[in-house]
Amino acid sequence: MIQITNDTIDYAALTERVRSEQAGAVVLFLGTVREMTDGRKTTALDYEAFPQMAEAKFKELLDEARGRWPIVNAAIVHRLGRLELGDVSVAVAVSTPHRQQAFEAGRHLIDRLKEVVPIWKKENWADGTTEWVHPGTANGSAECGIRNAE
Amino acid sequence: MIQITNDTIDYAALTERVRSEQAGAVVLFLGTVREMTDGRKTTALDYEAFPQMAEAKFKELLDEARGRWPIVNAAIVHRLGRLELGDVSVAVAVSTPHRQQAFEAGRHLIDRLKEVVPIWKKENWADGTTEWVHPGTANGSAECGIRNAE
Amino acid sequence: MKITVQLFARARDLAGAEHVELDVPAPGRVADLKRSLASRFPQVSPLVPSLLVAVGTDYANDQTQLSPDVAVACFPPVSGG
Amino acid sequence: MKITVQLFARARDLAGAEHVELDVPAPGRVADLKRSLASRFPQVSPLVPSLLVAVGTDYANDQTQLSPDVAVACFPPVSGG
Repeated sequence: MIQITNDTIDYAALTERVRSEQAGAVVLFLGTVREMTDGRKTTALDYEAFPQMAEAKFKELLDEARGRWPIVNAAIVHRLGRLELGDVSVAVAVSTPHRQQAFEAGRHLIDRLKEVVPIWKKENWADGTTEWVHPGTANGSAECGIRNAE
Repeated sequence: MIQITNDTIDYAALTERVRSEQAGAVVLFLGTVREMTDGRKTTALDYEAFPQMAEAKFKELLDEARGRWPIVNAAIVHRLGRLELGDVSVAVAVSTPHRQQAFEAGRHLIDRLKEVVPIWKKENWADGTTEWVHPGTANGSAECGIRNAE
Repeated sequence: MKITVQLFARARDLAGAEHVELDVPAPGRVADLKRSLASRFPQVSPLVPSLLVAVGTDYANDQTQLSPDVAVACFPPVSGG
Repeated sequence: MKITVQLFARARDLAGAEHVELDVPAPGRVADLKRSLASRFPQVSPLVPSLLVAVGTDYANDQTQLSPDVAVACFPPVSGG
């Protein structure tokens, strides 16, 4: 299951969907909006996507993961729009027969998501400034790659 | 938060408790009762504990994890009694600033739990036999160490 | 040939438009498109070395051939999650 | 000295009792307790090499000293989760 939504992510419903009698393990990852980053204070994040491509990439990531681990069920939901502190920006859930597989697959999915899925976040700093987070670019947000909603 | 319970584990409530504006990541692990293991069919698992010691060990594990990762919040709930296929036997939730920490701490907690916390499960095989799972012991359940509710 | 390009995030904000029409010498490649974007929108040019280009819903590289009928998108490094 | 030992899981099922009172020569250690358990309940003896012993809520080893006033528990390898 893949979803891009403007609504609150119902991660419990997501987890129920991936649970299975064929699985002994479920790993759920949530990215949440963190207030402080390197001493700077965020008040909100704005997420936007290139939706058609993002969905295609989510599908590719799930296929890739299914090729590497014996995944019973997997799901990814990403939220867009204005997110406040503590809000869940992304949920990745995966079920597998054994726990090592679920941890590895879950971590792989979120790592790859952050590399290839066309979604971007914009910081709304407490000082009133805003800033797109584009890891590796030159104008001061290079260090943002591991920031915020992780 | 540490709990040993005979009731259904409310893992969504648990996850809400560990979520935090100080954290960018939450990892939730669920162990669930798996039907098939090496071609053998389970109908249910019975869990029992040495409760006082189990709680003490849960506390030690959380302290140990807090010493190794910058954990914002963490929680462990283990269920006892008769569990049916698909039921959640254990939930481990952890929140940290960054995702790598949450994956590592969550995995460490469940790995250590399975090594040191005095809780045992008994297989109720579909053929009507029952069998305590005691990893490393000689009488045929040695291979049970990675079985069942993972 | 004329290529319509969809921009996202800071690339869009700097260009001031979500869709821009660029002139690319036919037969054009992605590298030509980037040059055309940078010359048409100098304010975007600092982003160009790290700019990602998609043709349809797949990532393209500098050698990818373009044609007027494909959907092209340009955006800076992603930061979802 | 008499030591009351709480048993769990297959150790309890094999012994047929949740609490057993064992005679351990004073000053006794965990190793003495294990010998006493195996001789009193031969059916438990195959488990003894892998048996875990707790004094209070801490794991003990074969050299741990026992006294009649401590709570002692014996159980086979754990399998929670």
